Formats: sequence, structure tokens, C-alpha cells
Amino acid sequence: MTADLATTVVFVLLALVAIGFGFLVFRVDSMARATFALAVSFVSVGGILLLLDLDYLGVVVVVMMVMEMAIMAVFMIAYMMNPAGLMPMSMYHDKPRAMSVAVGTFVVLAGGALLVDWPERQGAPPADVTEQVGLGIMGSHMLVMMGIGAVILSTIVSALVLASARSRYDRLGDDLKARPARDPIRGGVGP
Amino acid sequence: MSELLLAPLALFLLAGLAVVSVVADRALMARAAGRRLAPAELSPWPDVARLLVQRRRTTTAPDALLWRTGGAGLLVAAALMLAVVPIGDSVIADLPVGIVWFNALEVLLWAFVWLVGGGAESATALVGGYRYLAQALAYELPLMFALTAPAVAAASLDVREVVAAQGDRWHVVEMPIAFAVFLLCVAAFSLWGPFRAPAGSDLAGGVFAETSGVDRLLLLVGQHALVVAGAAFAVPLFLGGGAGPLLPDWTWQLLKTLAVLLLLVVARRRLPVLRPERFAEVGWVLLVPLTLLQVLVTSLIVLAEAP
Amino acid sequence: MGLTDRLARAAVRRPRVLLVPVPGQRPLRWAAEDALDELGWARAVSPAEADVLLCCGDPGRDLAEHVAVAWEGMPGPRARVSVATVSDVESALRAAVRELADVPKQRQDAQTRGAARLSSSDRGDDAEEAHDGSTDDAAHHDGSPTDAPGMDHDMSTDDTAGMDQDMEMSGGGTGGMDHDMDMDMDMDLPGGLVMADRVEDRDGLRLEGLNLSVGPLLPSWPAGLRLDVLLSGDVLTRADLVRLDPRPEPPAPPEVLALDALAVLLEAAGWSDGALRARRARRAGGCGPATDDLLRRLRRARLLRWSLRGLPAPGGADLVAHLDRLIAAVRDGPGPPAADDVQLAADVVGLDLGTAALVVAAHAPLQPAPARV
Amino acid sequence: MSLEALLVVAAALIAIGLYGALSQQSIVMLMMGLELMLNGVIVAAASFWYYVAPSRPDGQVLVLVVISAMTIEMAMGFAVQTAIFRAGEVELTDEATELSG
Repeated sequence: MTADLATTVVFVLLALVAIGFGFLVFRVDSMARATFALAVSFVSVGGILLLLDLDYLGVVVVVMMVMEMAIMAVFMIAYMMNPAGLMPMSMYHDKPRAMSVAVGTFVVLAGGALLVDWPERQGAPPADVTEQVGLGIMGSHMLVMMGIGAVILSTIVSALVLASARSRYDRLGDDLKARPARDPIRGGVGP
Repeated sequence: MSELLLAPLALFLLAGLAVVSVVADRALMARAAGRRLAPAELSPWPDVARLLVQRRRTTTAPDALLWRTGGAGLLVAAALMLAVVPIGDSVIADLPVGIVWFNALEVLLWAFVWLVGGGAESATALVGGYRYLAQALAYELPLMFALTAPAVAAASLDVREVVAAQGDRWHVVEMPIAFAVFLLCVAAFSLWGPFRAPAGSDLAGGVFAETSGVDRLLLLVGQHALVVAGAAFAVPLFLGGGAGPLLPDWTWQLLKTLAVLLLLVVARRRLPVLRPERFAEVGWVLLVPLTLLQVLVTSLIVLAEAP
Repeated sequence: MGLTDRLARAAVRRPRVLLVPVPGQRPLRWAAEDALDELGWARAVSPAEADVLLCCGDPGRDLAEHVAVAWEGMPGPRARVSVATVSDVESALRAAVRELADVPKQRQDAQTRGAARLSSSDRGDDAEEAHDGSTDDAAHHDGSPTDAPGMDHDMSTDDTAGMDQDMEMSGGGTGGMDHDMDMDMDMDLPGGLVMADRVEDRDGLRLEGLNLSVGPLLPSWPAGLRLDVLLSGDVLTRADLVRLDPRPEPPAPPEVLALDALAVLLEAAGWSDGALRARRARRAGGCGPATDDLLRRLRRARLLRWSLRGLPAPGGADLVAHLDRLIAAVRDGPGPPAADDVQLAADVVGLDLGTAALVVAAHAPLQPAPARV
Repeated sequence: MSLEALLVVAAALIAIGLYGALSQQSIVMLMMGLELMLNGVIVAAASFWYYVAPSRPDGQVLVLVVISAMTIEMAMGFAVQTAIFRAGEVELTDEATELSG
């Protein structure tokens, strides 16, 4: 039973960290801290996934989310009027209403979680959990992943189109014949 | 070997190899300067002592919490990377997803180095942080694909399985591109040699610019530890782990790690810094397709050899 | 006692030296660099990692202010020495080591600094600065020990007193974080800094500008050159070039000048081994095996050329052409071209901070054209 | 550790994320709120997999889908932010009013 107890303790710790730092995101007065509070929250959720035997997904959550947070930190510094976290940050609108909506949501969701009679566990986790998800996305759930692939591709394209001010006419001239292309940074690959 | 002894042993080896990298580096430097090699000159001890004696320094309004977190993070990440490297038959942390674990720690470095740069609240350090992320974006996908190739060949993310899958033919034979890209990425995530632009002298030290005393010592130790951890990880992934004739497993593993480490040290002295804004294009236009091709080739080999 | 003692003794065996090149004193810089190379001591790239501040000559008033800032930024134990003649270098370094090892003196230094810092947080002034006698109001001298190395700037400070100081100095166009003021929450920025507008970068994004003074104490940086730049992210959107206390350099053989230019350029390109070899060749006077070896390596340096190509160089052309010109100059070609400050200030706009430093380094050892002196 | 406990944690994360998304003015902070909500969804999906149907991959696949959704949201969020910033230096939600009547 000691293993169970240890798991419970670790779970409670991770859950508290995930929730606590999640709340800190909107409480701290510097953007850098907000971003990294969110990163800590994600890492704890990754830890919770590890407790559920989801080794691969747990580590992948850490990979994806820490990367996102690091990029986010750059965007925050670029677009907010606070280049280095110099000004105390407080930008709220509708704080009381937001709080009441959030509390209401929590009561409904948590109440549902506790009151609903959840189905019994069917079957047991396979020996290799990672293999299960791998076979899943390459077999029975392939359509899902193919759909996501298409969405990701279109995201890449549309995000670049949205974010970039330059088009191929800016790079290659009006007749698309300018060589080498007129790039702000030149000389990586090619002339 | 007892699992309990393994962790201290690994830390000891980490420290030893880090010292070796410093000594080799200083020896190469003395050669370039045309000086005679004196033992006293090779020792890293005066540098360590200097930083231990030096006072800590702070900036006008640093985010001390974040700054210190980042500073300690490098060393912690390196130690955790080593945890999944098998030494002989045993491994400290028997994770079934060791390769992704390595990747996750490498990604944590993004955050740590960014914190070191951004936490100081100084313009040069901040620009160093930007550079690290710009560089990281350029090498991350190639690194992921380079890690994918040995995993595909072994049909497992477990580092020990990857070693077992190699047998006589090391992975480096069939995936040289992945090996080269992996080493390049090790240099890149440890701000090493051609990839030290984020801590470059053109930015007065970049992310390290504001640190002194023990803070700097911790960062430098962490940096060297990262290089060692990267070299140690390359061995089970691409160089057959402990496989080799006559000598016992762990000796071969140590020798191979040492060889990779020295290769990285020589690269550091011989190559100029790659300007990050130019490397970005190389990463995306050249390395991503190359590593993808590598994964394709590896998959075809796996299929061809399937019973 | 044993360990502490040994620690203290080992700590001064290989100190890091921050070199201050002074305009008109090129031979002193060469002597100092050669001495460091021979001892195997590394040069500090920032005050934060420096133990010894070595002035190669007597800095003029403007440069002295930057030196004072750097001195304040050194963590300690620290020593400050100055050389007047080439033969002084070694004794100066020895004196610096003695000073570093002088524990009571270093302790006292730390205590006086601590006291100065305590009182300065009340007055928004710095004792060290005050008795240094710098009275030039236009120059930026936030003497806090906390400034970025070689770059004066104030990222942030909470106390209003410090900001007031910045405001009166912002007339000099240096330092001070620039904020855009069109948002309400910005209005109570302490001290009411003079704001720069958002500036357009090369991608057409209008981010907030940051005024920054770059140099003159950066590694591979021309003696007494300061760039006052407006940064958008890490891209320079405006650059004004200032020569502090300009003085003509004594003449030297063209091949030695070319080797010096190579050494500085290679150091800036992040190839410290190459720079080391170039300095060796320079010490040998531009002939002998060291020079041949260097030139052979330079001709083969494909990665270096890849890194340099397409960047603006002194006298037109790109840095690769400049490199080739310097290589030729070592053998028998004409000496390196003259620096053109107006061109340089225009060239660096649109580059990022690091690339700009590389372009500046290519100009570093060159004499400014006479009209600008 | 039980399904109920995990779901309460998920509910808390979703609620905090919702609070952030509703109350923050900055577009980037709003996105952080959304991320936090999806974070809660990950916990919920993983715990359903573990406690309800561990023998089927559906729960795991759902987690992968949520992770992809987060990255897509992030990429598009930054792209839109860059675009409207380019157009009018807007970085607060209240200032992005082109579509309001």
C-alpha cells in the first residue's frame, strides 16, 4: 500500500502545483513570470499523465508546451508595451463578472464530476501504452490523424500568410524573375 | 551493478568528462597560441577558484527568481539527460520513452536559457535569449527527426532497446546524417563552439553577460555538463553503446563518449560561430529535408530486413 | 585556513582582463594582447567576468566615463591598472595580480562599494561616479554596478530617484528605456522619460524602440567608438556613430596592420583560435611560419566565408572581399583601406546587434579617414 | 488518486483558464487562458482513458488531438495578433473592434 500512498502524495502535489501556478498566471505582475507559471502548470500536468502510465504523452506534453511558452515569451515582449517586464502589469476588463462565470463553471463541472455515476473500468492498460497509441493513430484512428495533418498544414500556410507582410512579389520582383530573392537576411542557403 | 551506486557514479563520470573537455580545450588553445604545454596551464582549477572567490553581481532590477532558476536549470537538465543513458546493463531511470525524455529536457533548456537571458533584465542578455530561441527553432525539427531515426530502427523509444537493436552494425553506418545532425544539435543546445552566438562576445557574453561568481560557475559547469550528456547520449543511440571487442562494456562506452566529446571540443576550437540568422535558413531548408530523408531510408532498411 | 588559502592563491593565477583600447595608443593594445596571449589569460568580454581592468594608455575625458562605468560593473575582487609604455605591460599585470591577492584591500573595496550603493539608493547618485570627477551632463553615467557590459542602458529601476537622473541625461541621446506612451497604463512610467515612437523594423512591424549605447568597451570594438542606436527587438533601426577623444594612431607597416585587422575580424566572427594565430603572426611582424600557417587556414576557411559573405565592409564590397584584401595585404598588397564612419553608421542600420558588431569589428583597427578625425 | 479527483483538477484548470480568457485584456494573455482550459481537457481525457477504457486507444488519441489543437490555436493566435498589430498596433482585445457594429 505504500506505493499507492506515494502515488497519492505525488498526485496531490502535482495537482496543487498545476492549479496554483495556473492561477498565478493571471496574478503575477510580470509577463515573464506569467508565461513560466503557465509552463510549470503544463509540466505538472505532464507529471500527472506520467502517474497515469501515459509515459509518452506525459513527456510530449512537456515538449510541446514548454516550447510554446518560450515562443510565447518572445511574442509577449514584442507586442506588449513592457519590453522587459519593467512595468507592473495589470490589464483586466470585467474582472468580477469573469470571476463569477469561472466559479460557476467550476461548480458545475466539479459537481458533475462528483455526482455523475461514472462507468466501471473496462479492461486494463496494455503492457506497452505507447504502442497502443501508435497503433491507434496508424490503424483505427488514422482518419483523425490525417485530418489533423491537413489542418496543421493549412495552419502553417495561413499563419504565414497572415503574419508575413511580404509576398513572393516582394521577394522576386513583379515579374517573379529577380534572382537572388530580395530577402532581409540573405546568404543562408544559396547565393 | 547496484542501482544505488549508479547515480553517484554517473555524476562522477559527468564531472570527470567535463574536466577532460576543459583540459582538451585549453591544450588546443595553448597549441594555437604557440605556447609550450604546462600541466598547470591545463588545469581548470584556477578558473573555478576565480569564480568561487568572485562576488555575485546583480543588475538594476533582475527577476532574481527566474534568473537563478535558469542558472541552475542547465546542470539539472544535463544530469537528468544522463539518467536515461544506460551504463553497461543498468540505467538510473528505466524509462520506456528515454529518447523523448532527452528531447523534453532539451526543450526545457529553451526555457532555462531564456530565463538566464531575460531574467537579468539587461538588453544584451535579452538579445542573447532571443538568439538562443531563434537558433533553437532552426535546429529543433532536425533534432527530432535525428532522434526518430534510431528509434525507428529499434522499434522502440527505450534507449536500452536501441542499443540492443544495433548488434554488430552500429546505427552510425546506416544513419550518418542523423548522427551528424545530432552532434550539431548537441553543440547548439549547449551554446557550444559554432553555436555559441547566444553567449557570443559580440553581445559581451550574451545570456551570460550579467553573471559573475558562483552564478557564472554554475552556468559554465552546466554548459560543459550538457556537452558531456549529449556526447554520452550519442553513444547508445548511434555508436552501439558498450559494444566492442576485448574490453568490458563500460570501458568501451567511456572511450566512445570520450571520442565524441573530443570531437566536439575540436569543433569548438576550429570553427567560427555560425551566425544564427543564417543558420536558420540552413536548418529549415537543408537539415529538415535531409533528416526526413534519413528517416525514410532507415524505415526502408527496417522494412527490407523484416522477416 | 588551508583550503581558503589555496583557493585564494589559485584564484589569482589566471585572472580575466578587460582591455580598454585608447585611441592613438595602438602599440599599447598590441603589447597588452600579446602579453595576455603569452600568459594564457583570457580577455574578459564583459565587466561582469573581469577581474582586472587594463587601460592601454591614458583615456580622455569621454572614454574615462565609460571606463568608470565598466569599473563599477566589475564584481570584485578587482584591480585597475594603466600602462603608459609598452615595457610597462608586464609589471602592470603583476601589480594587478598583487592587488587582487591583497585580501584586506579587496575587503575594504567591497565595503566602501556597499556603503556607496546603500547611500546611492537614497540619493540616486553614486559616490564612485561623483569623485571620479565626471561633470559632463550630456553623457550617460548611471554609475550603478549593474549596467550591461560595455553598453550603457537602463532597462528598469523601481526607484523614482534613479529615473530622474536618467531624465536629465536623456538629452545626450543615450540610455533610457523608450516607451510608447499611447496607452493609459504607460502614463505613470516613473520619471516621465522622453519617449521614442514605435519604430518600424525591417519586417514592417512597429515595435517599441529601445535606445542603447553600444561600445566602446566591447571586445573587437574600435578604440573609443560608440554607437548610439535605436533597437527594435534586436535590429538596429538608427545608428549614430561617436568617436570619443579621437587621436591619430602611430604608423605601422601595412602587413602588420592587415594582420591586426584580421585578428580583430576573426575574434568578432567567433573564431578565437584564428584570432590567436593572427595575433601570433602580428607579433612575428607578418612573416615566418606563423603567418604562412594563418594564411593557409584562412584560404581554406569555408565556414568563415559563408558567415561573412554579403555583409557590408569598409570601402564597399562585402566582408569576404575585405577578408581577401586583408590576406593580400599581408603578403604585398596595399594596406587596409581607411574607415569611413559615415558609411559605417549607414551600413549597420537594418542589421541585428550581433551582425552590426561584426561589421563594426571589420572597421575596428582601421584609421578613420582624416576628415573625420 | 481517483477519476473524481482527477476530474475536479481538470475542472479547476478549465475554470481558471476561463477566468483568464474572460478577464484579460491582452490578446496574448487571453491565449494563455485558452491554453490553460485545454490543459484541463488533457487531464480529463487522460483520466477517462485510464479509469474508464484503458484497453482502447481513444483516450490517448484524444489527448494527441488536444495537443495539436493547442499548437494550432497558438500558431493562428500569434499570426492573427501579428497581422492586426501590423495593421494598427493593436494588442488589446478591446481595441480590436473592426468587426463591431
